[in-house]
Amino acid sequence: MSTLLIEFWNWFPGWSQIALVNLGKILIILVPLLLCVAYLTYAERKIIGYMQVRIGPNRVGPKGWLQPLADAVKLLVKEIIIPAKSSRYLFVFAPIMSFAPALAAWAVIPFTDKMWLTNIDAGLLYVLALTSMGVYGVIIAGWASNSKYAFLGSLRSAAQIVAYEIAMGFALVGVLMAAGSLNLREIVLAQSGGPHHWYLLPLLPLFMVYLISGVAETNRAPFDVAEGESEIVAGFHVEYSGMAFAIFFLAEYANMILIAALTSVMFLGGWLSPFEGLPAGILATPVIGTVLGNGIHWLLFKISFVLFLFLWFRATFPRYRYDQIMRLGWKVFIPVTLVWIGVMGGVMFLTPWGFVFH
Amino acid sequence: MKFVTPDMLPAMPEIFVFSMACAILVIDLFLSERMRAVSYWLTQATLAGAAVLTLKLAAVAPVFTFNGMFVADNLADLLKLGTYAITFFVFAYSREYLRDRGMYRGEYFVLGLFGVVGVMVMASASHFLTLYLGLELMSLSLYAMIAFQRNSGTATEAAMKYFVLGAIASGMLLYGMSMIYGATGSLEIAAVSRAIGKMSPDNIILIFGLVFVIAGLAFKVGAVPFHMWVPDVYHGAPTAVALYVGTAPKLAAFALFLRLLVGGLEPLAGSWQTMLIIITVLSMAIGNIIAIAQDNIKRMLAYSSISHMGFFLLGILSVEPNGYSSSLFYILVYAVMSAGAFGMIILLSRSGFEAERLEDFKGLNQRSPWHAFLMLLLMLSMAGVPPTVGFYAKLLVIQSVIKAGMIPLAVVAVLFAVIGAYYYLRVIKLMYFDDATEKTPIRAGRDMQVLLGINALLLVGVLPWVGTIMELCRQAIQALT
Amino acid sequence: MIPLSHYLILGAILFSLSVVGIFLNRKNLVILLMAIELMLLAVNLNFIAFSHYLGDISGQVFVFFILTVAAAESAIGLAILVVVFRNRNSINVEDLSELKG
Amino acid sequence: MLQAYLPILIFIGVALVMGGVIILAGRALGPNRPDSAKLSPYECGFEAFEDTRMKFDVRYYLVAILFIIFDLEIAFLFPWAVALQEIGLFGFVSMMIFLGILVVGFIYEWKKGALEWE
Amino acid sequence: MLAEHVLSLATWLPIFGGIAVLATGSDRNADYARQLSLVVAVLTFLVTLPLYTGFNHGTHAMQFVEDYAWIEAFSIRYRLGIDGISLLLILLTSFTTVLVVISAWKVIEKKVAQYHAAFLIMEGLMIGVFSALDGILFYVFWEAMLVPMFIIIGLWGGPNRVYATIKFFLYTFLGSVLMLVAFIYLYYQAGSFDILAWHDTKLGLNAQILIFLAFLAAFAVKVPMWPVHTWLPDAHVEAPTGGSVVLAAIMLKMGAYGFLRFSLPILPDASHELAWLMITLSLIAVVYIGLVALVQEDMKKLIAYSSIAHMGFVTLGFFIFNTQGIEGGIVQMISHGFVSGALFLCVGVLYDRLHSRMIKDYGGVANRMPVFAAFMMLFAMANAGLPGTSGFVGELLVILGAFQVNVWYALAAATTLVFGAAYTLWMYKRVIFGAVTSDKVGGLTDVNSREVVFLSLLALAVLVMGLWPYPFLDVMHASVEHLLQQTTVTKL
Repeated sequence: MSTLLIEFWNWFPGWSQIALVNLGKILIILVPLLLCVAYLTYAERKIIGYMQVRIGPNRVGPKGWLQPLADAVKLLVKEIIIPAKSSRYLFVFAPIMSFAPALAAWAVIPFTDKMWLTNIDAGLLYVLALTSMGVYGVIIAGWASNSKYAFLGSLRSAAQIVAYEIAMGFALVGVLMAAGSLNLREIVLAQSGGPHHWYLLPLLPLFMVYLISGVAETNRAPFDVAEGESEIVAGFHVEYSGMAFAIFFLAEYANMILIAALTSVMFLGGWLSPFEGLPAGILATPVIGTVLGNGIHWLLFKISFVLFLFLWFRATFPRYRYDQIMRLGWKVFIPVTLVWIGVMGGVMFLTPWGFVFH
Repeated sequence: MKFVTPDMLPAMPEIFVFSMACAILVIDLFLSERMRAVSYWLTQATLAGAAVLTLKLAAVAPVFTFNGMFVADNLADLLKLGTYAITFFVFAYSREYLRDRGMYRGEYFVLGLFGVVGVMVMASASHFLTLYLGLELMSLSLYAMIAFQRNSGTATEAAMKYFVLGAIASGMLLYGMSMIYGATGSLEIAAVSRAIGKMSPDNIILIFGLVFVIAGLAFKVGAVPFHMWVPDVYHGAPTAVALYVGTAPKLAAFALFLRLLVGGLEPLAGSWQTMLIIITVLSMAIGNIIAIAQDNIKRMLAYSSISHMGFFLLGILSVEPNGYSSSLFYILVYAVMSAGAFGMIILLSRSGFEAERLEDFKGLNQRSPWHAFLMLLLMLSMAGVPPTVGFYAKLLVIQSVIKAGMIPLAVVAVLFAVIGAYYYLRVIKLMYFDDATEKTPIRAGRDMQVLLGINALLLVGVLPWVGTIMELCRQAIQALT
Repeated sequence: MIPLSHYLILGAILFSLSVVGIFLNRKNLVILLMAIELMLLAVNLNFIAFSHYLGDISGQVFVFFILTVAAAESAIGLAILVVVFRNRNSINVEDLSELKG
Repeated sequence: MLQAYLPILIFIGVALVMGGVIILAGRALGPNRPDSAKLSPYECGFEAFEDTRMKFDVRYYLVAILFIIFDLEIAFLFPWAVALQEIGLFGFVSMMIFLGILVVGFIYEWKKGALEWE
Repeated sequence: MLAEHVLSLATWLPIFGGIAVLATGSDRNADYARQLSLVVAVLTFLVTLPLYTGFNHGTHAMQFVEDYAWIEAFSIRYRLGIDGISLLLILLTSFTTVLVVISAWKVIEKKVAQYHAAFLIMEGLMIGVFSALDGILFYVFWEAMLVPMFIIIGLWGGPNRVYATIKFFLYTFLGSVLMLVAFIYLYYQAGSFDILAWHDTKLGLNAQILIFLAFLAAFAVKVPMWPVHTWLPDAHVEAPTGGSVVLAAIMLKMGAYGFLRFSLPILPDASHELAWLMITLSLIAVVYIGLVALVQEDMKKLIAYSSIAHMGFVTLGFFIFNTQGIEGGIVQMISHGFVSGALFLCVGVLYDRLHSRMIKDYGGVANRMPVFAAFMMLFAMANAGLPGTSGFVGELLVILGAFQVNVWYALAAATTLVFGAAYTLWMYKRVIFGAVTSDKVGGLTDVNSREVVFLSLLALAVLVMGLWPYPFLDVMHASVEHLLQQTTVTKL
């Protein structure tokens, strides 16, 4: 049987073997990811519901577990309206444009020390490039809709995203200074040695800037002015319906997960266990060792935690005014990051405490 | 790799001016409207300080620093000193103009200083990168300065045109540089020159690059056929800015030509000489002939600048140190003349009135014989009539061409000089022979009047020392080789 | 290995495209700005290709600076564009015709 | 070395295709009965008065311009940060000077009100 | 000290004097301006006198030489010096300027300071031209002179002055820039801008001919020779009296001086080669322009054309290459300086009274202005070349010289005696004699003392030179001989 399979496998030409292997790996990443996205929406409703002392969705399936599927099916059979005056191709292309990068960025996320799709040296640059692409989807959507609300929403959203992107970039510079590499795997490895080595602590200001910028980048509450229902209806995707709308929706949640993953990788030590440095004996213990040792579960846990923060923010904070958002981005975050970069460099080169950042 | 701190000392003037520009930018933010003069005086003090620094650090032999990207030599020092002096006058002339038009803001001076830094960097560039950075620093400052008068349609239009064409010029220059880099494998000008020396001058990539470099340079200096922006910019920009555009950047143009064409591509001189001859003749012809048809004096000065660029190139295309020093002298003289001419326009302008038309000069001799006389000197100098120093400038470039054996070119040049004399004479004619339509007495600050007087009188006053200045130019060029 | 000439030809094509874009475009100033960017990108391509094939890093350093300058340039270009639009209510290239003579 | 990027390429392709497939699925499964009211842009129930590609606040341009500038600073900072250990104090001081100049510009913007959104 | 710098003094005294006059400012101080400029003019004349008294008649070498470094990079030096040829021209210049200042005393009423300053500055520049021994220095003085003249004609000239003055400027400018090119070429052949060094520089025939043509462009315009003479009548007609005087008496001489100082000694072979051209042009000027002069209605224009004809005589004298010819030419230059200046002053005297230069507006002036008529008679005679006047000496010498070369040249030249007499005396007759034709003429008053002063000074000069030309011929003899010598030695 196995020989037959191998023979069958070898029957494929070399390039398609590589392609198939990669496709397989990609599917292994994508399918759980999409499921997570779907259930993140459920989790959001549930968690916020509980926070607001409501129950949240509980009709479809046991405790509402099938709610995301129901949503999907509902959206699937809705009409996709393409407004008459819109730019048709751009209109259709926009959601894809915002959705694809949020997925593709996962190509370089290291899940454990050994588990990744690809391990490139410019990983962080790639991630940064792809997350920046998302803004095009927003702008194109606003432009292509040919509707005032959509247009204004897209402009607001774009301005906000680019403003926070700078702060985000500066925050990453701190990480790079500490890690000395753009390779995400090496960034995680540079944090090994226990939770106090995670960049969360030495780079606390940058972590906060990054996290909050991440919230703003994804247009999440309390920075969701771009789709603020009470102000400009639904922002850039007001003209979208059916699956086209669903893709924007998915993109937002996929982006959230991505940001959470990046936060975990860069500030929370990725797959590293908080119990590093335990005696080898404990780690060798079958189940406990696996749980307490490094592993993908820690990464997933951290991602979940950050996602929880996202939801928590939404439940807690009122929406910012637009000028407040811009002020926060330009006048608080950028100075903070700049100062912290200077402080880091100064401490590293001019004081004996440089080890703090290594 | 070990990184050593480079020797900053030779670049001290640049560092100083740049730091001061930044400081003034910030200081100006915190000044009230009444205290605006502080920015102005700080700017002038910066120029003076830079002059002192440059003189103190004046190089005996060329000093290279920043890994051979920056060179401090006599030529650089001379160009820098010239730039300080010229911009000093420019700022002094501009002050009242700006104040009358509500443009008296620190940005003008700060941008001006950044432009000066750009010129300085170009003057000291010994690497394509520094050359390019200096060029862009200057150009970007100029773009912004031209658009400075935000509510003026013409100014912004001029800025847009200048921006687009300037950017194209940079692009062409860079494209040419990339080709030369590819052919020689180096970006350092001296190394490029050495590499080309070892190659066949017919190398197709080199020639390809050369063509683009020349086109880019011609664009930047505004030589025909890449001159379209010059009249529009001079015309459209506020006079104070046109004054700036017409002076200091010309010195930079010289640096650009000398560092790039002479320093780097002299082994290819056989090729670029021909191109420059065509550009030169066209510039002199079109500049001088179209200038005759202008009734706006700023436009006229623009075309005159095109023709002056043609004359200036005469020295470069002689391909010998004598020619280069002639060009250097020419460009210094031109900057002084240009500053004076624009200064005169500013002097005649007042709030709500721009003395831009030639007619505004009518009967100036009746209104103010002194100023008419100064303008007379300026115009004669531009026309190259002895005894003004403009004549010596023309004499030098023409002698360099003759020395290079291109007598027909010299004859063409002098003939165009005669044609050019016509429109300068027309200004004199308007000033002296026509009756004034405008009776308002000329009001201008004492400092501006004095400076303008010095500026114009310089054109005859330096005669006894004109040999010394030429000698300075000659030494500056000689020190290069 | 892709031969150097391919890069150069691509660079030349991009460069020509940008020049054509600048000189044929009579409608929109923004397109002009984009064409200028394209021109600089063509140059960058050249530099990187040469740098790679020469094994000399300085070409890439140059590209870095060109990128920065290009950004500054487009920033100023956009700023000028905005003031032009405010004065003219148009970003049509053909409307830039007040200065003639 | 470039082979490490192949999965990325495939991933991007898959992501794009997936987006396209989802939309096509929606198109195929959903109804398609357009009418003029449905196809008109969303605007308070009235017909739109004017074209939507209207003038908008100049501050958006300002943000775009500032973004270009700052984003490029980051482009400089990234390689610097990565190589910081090798270039040492000299590299650090150089970048601090660079950032200092940037800060001058930043102060300027701040004071000039370019960062206000009122 | 002063003796060593006599030439510099003569050059710069009027220039700085002119600037001082300019500084007196507006017309409120007009009298100061007049007095100051008279002082400066007289002083300058006095300064130039030692040039004659101290002049060594026996040598052709340059005298009163001053030589200082100026622009070392191109071995351009501040080098002044005179020989017998330039000496007389300098004296003529300083003498004429005094007259011009006096003549303008009451006539010029607006912008007095500028007017006088322009003339004084021009005087300095003209002396500079005649004494410069460095090519560039020469050129600087030569060109700089255009500017005050441009302004004189343009500001105080007649109705068509702007056209005339721009034409004047551009013509002369065009001519001289070509000369500049030739100078620079010579510099590279000789290694310096020293004019005397150029005299000894070897040059190929082609180069010589090209340089000759370049020089010709400059000098012929200035002289002016046919066919580039057209600016002169315009300029003369439009210029104020003083301007016409200086133009005719001195500036025209500079072209001729240029031939002597540059063309002949530097380019002997080309001069011989192209002598036919020069002689032809000269004869055309003499004959054809003489005829043109006959039909002029405007007195100034008539004198202008007569000047062209006379200058044709001068150039003819130069290009027949013998002592009589050249000396005659020089004497003719000096004499013409006096005579044409005097005639223009006479016209000026009339013009100041009637504001017309048209011959037909006058007639019977002798009835009202007998003294004036007498003076003008003398000058008219001199212009016609009557024996006893200065005009005769030069013309005779030139005709004698021409006779030695070619009898036809001499005959053609001699026609000038006929034409000269015809147009001058005919004009004189129409203006001065006959009955008083109009009320205006009837209201004329005779010359006042100021006018008598300058007219009699000129009359004296004309007579002295006509009756006793020896002092004039003697100073130039050595220099002319040397010059002839230079023209006979080939440089090929």
